Amino acid sequence: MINRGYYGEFGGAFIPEILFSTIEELVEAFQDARNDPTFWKEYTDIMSTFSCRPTPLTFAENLTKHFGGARIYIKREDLNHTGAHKVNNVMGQGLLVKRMGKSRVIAETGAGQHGVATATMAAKFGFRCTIYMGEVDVARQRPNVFWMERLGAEVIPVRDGTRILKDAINEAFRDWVTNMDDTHYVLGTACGPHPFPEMVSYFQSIIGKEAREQIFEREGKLPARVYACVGGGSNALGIFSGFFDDPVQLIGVEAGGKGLDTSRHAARLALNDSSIGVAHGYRTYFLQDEDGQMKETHSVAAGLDYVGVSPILASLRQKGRVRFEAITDKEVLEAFSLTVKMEGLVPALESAHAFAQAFKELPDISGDDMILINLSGRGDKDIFIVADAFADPKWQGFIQKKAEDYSA
Amino acid sequence: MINRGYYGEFGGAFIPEILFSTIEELVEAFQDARNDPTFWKEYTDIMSTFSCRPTPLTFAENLTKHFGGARIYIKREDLNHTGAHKVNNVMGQGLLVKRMGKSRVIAETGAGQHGVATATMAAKFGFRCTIYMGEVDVARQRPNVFWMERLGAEVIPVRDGTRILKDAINEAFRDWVTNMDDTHYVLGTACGPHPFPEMVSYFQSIIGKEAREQIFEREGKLPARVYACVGGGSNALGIFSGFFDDPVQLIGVEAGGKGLDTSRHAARLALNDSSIGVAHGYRTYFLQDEDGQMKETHSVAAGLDYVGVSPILASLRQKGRVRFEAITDKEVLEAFSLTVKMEGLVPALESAHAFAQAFKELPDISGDDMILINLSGRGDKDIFIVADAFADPKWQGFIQKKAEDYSA
Amino acid sequence: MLESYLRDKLQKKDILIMTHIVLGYPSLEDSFKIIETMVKAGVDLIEMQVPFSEPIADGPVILRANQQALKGGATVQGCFDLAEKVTRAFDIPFLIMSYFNIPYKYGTTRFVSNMATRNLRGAIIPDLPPEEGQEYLKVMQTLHLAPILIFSPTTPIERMKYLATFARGFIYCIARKGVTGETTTFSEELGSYLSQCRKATSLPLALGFGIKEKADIDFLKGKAEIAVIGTQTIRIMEKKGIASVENFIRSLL
Amino acid sequence: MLESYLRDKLQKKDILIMTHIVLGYPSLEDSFKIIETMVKAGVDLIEMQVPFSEPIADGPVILRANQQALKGGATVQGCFDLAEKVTRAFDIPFLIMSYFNIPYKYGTTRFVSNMATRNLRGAIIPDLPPEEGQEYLKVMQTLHLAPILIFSPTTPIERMKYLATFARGFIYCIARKGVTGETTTFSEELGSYLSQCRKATSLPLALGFGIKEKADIDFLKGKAEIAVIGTQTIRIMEKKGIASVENFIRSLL
Ligand SMILES: Cc1ncc(COP(=O)(O)O)c(C=O)c1O
Ligand SMILES: Cc1ncc(COP(=O)(O)O)c(C=O)c1O
Repeated sequence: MINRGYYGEFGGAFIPEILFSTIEELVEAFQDARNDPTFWKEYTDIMSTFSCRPTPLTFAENLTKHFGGARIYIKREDLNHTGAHKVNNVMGQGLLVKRMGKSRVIAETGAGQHGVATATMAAKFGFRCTIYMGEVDVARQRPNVFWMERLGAEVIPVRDGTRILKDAINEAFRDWVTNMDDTHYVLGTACGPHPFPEMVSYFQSIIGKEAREQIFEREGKLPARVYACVGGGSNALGIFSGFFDDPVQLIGVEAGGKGLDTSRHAARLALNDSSIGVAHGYRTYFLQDEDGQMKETHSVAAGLDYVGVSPILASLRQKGRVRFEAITDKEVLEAFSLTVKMEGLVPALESAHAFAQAFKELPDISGDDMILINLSGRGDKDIFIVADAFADPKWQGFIQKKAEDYSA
Repeated sequence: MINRGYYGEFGGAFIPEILFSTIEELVEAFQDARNDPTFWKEYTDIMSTFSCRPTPLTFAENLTKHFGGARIYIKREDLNHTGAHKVNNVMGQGLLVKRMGKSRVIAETGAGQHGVATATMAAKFGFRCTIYMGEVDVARQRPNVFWMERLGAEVIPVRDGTRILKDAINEAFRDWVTNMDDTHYVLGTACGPHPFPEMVSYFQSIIGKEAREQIFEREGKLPARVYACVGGGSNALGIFSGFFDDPVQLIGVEAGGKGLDTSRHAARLALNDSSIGVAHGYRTYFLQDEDGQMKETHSVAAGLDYVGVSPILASLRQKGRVRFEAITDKEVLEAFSLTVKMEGLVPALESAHAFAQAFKELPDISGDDMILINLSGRGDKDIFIVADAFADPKWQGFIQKKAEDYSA
Repeated sequence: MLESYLRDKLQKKDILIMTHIVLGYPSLEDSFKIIETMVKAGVDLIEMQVPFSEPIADGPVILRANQQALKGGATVQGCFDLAEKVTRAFDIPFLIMSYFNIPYKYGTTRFVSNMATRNLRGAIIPDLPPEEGQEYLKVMQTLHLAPILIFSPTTPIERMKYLATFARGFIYCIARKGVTGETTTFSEELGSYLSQCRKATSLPLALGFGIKEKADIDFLKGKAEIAVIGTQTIRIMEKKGIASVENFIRSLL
Repeated sequence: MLESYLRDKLQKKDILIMTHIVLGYPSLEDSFKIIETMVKAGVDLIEMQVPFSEPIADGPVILRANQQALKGGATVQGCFDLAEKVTRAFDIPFLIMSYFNIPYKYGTTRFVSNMATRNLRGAIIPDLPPEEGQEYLKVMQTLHLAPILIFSPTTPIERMKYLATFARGFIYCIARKGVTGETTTFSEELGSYLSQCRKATSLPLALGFGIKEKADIDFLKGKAEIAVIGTQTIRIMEKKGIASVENFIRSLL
């Protein structure tokens, strides 16, 4: 552990001693792969045959007209196999698992996207697979649970703690310290102990590489601003990394939940409600109380309600390279509806946060400029939440009819 | 109507006189577009930026090993925007609608895929949109209805007739004869009066063009057999058309429903239960009684239970160029489960028919050969059906809990 | 021949009345009774629809009548049997209306021969443009039956002329876009549409789709030779019973 | 210093007993009572866990005890207050066990000073490898408190030696992979692991994870200096009440 994975004062590897060798093995496997000139090719090959990379860049003509200013481009991670950017990360880690000769993978999941992606990767590579998921998330993201099980994964509902993503992470670590010999922990975002933040960002950087090339080819210049939602930070880092050296504003959008003046949100970098702490293996900003106990968070988007955030993003905030904003549940649903109706795109509620923030800022952006929004995933998975948000009576009738059939 | 769109004895344009000019206008618009050297480019441009064409070709390594014979390749139409090949057709017709200067589109839908695709196209192009859908299909494909409505389409449940796809087609025609001035009827498959079979096949031919090139590039030769499911026939014609002039067996797979010895199926070309008739504007094989009344059909896959079938396919059967087979509901679910577990791919139940037939034939195919299966769409939409087929108690519990919440 | 019958009648009347009925709705027996009532009330000719499962050009009322008739067991053979009975019993011309699959499946030539044997005088097949109906048109001609073709407000004059070359008996002019059973506005526009039709053919003109009351028929006098009453009779019958059909029709004359 | 206290004790006993307690579970008052009982029963030292919301290395029993303690209102300050009370009341060494966020958030230096002031003798922080804990290790040394470091069956000998350079008091050897509270097999393998640990350090060895009964402790005699009883006390207490803890501990000696 020479390079302990620090980004400014954030990051590190705060791990139980028992994981020391496991993490070292992973660091090595990752470094080897990275230095192997054929590895990135192997990675892009599988991403272009199993998923549909490069994912397209869509010009949002109607939204552009609607707002009457900068041209809006959308990076289409929703078109990935399994419906979100998560697959970029899991397929990369899957290749490392093969290199390490392990036969089982575990993962935490919140929205269920990462769980489905991991279960899919496990099916493809022939690994056994266990997914940890907070009981609250199991309840609100049942369709994803259903598919994970069909894919052959065992889904374990986590009934301890706040029963959401962070508790699933803890539970995954508990599995890992027990089964590290044959098991790799496929962390789902750019958080956790070194080398996860770096490794996950590395695989997700494929988004930014492609997006920069595509937009430049299309417009002959770069966008003025790039927007991405921030749960753990992986899709944001993925797209931002394409523009770090460019004069491009990068905006990370967090979950404002019920409102920034309430405690029911998950804004770690956009507000001053968080403080630096150490948990889940790394140092970053956490939503915690004065004693260092993690707080409950809230977002209508299950994938954004994590208490911590990527140490790389924490550092980029400190450096002033990335600006952070927060969008409330209510604003998200409006942006969601507008995007669906005007562009025929159905963003995941997570991704819709990025859209909402972009819409807010458009009046301030010159009409000669372009902006780029990362559409991190598709919203099909959110049907139960969206239907409830819109209180759709026909949907409710349908569910009630189904329930009756099951009771009969 | 010089070329009345005949394929052998099948096809034609059996339309109410009032549609004569409308159809002529469409024939012309289509011919113009086809002769316009920029049109196909405009089409592929939008398909590669709004959807993710070319869709990938995936090598199914695990299934190949499992069956131990020919190498299995899968054309990934499931990765299209909106989740199926249907988008190829609607985006093409959308471009024609723009050329014709119309402002409203209507469509029939069975599985709901074509409805979602059309609603999406309408949102993207700014057309008003009405979707006709049999009441039975509305009930079993509610998630798709929900998304169509969010996309701004009006979904009209058809309560007449057998209340499935064919009745929705009739209802769409009734709308069209009323509103043809500003309205285009976006027929969803390679059926109906001329020029629909030809036009839909033309747009879907993008599948076969890509697939042939991709598989040749990958393997240096062509597949021995190509499999596709057949509802109306559009995805099958799409992929088959890439191989018409090649020494490649083409196999269309129909819905065997509850069994070929029952009347609860939708096999029009694989069996002798059908006869030639004229309905929905064209001549083909229909599942009809001696009087010419259309029969009820059945399939676990809502997109395959249509009474008619593309006149182009009917003709290709007569010529012996395409072989037709039927797969039962039970066989489909087995093939579905196997594909999900072994490859991490979730086929639509429609597409799973093609997989099931291919699996049946693999023992007879030389290990030196390859086969190609068209994965016409993803199975997410089928969650309510698949969950019921597997009688998943956790899913049922989830639905019952939801229903209780709604009743509270 | 049908046309000469109509011309004769038109010597005595400003406008003729053609009514429509779905055979087998509510039952074949009732169909006979309804026809009897209509004839008694003084209609000049009747189009009898052989029910079809896919009646693409019909609105909800006739559509459901088709479905009910089929549910009730109406068959093509049953319709022919009834047709035979009515042509024997009543001395006005009867036409068959159906979608093309019915004759096609039966065998077009056999179907037309059967019509002739049963003394039916013609047929309306709304989904059979002449381009697709060469065999049908030929046998109809051979057996001296009238293929009734359709003009619509969207039909260009050249096409009207083309259609007229195949038509016999009269031309069925549909009053507006849409399907049967919706409201039609009896306006000047309709008048000029009919005079356009007149330019394309020397056959009598029937106007159908949306006729509900005497005023509509009065409007048509001098503009068309036949007023077609379709959906409205079914509505009346459904609401007030078969007997009331007679009064309704009398009210139109 | 902790080590010399342990060496003294080991003159009289084959093996020492360290027990574990989650402060505030079921309540701070109860924690005091449990400690009192333990001391009375003859334990040699006690590790007091300051509850944390994310106890990554703990199994379900201790995990839930952490959560219950927090739900019951346990705070870091409350834990320090209790610690002060017990170090005054009882004449055995007390250690703090917690995850790093607790001292980190409190201020590592301030936290360690507070430990010193309250006469605590050392700390176990399972998620703080020495690479990450330089500041902590420095203040611990300055204030003569023992940072207890951890060996595990997967720790290579070189790393054990490296860890030993920072450790004071004793080494906490975890018996197996996994988290607290699962079953451990007291086998030869465990013996050879401990002799491996012995080669890496001259400090006394404590063995924890899975000790449940006297046989386990007897097995450890001669192989380790301290037996750590963790989850099992909580289980006993939950089943039979606080008073029964005394009998349980006596049964081990
Ligand atoms: C669609 C989608 N977008 C974004 C996120 C947030 O994760 P991250 O910030 O790591 O991209 C998730 C997490 O589940 C997600 O499913
Ligand atoms: C995924 C999918 N595949 C296949 C079909 C069948 O249609 P076609 O035969 O026109 O491809 C449908 C129809 O809805 C569908 O949704």
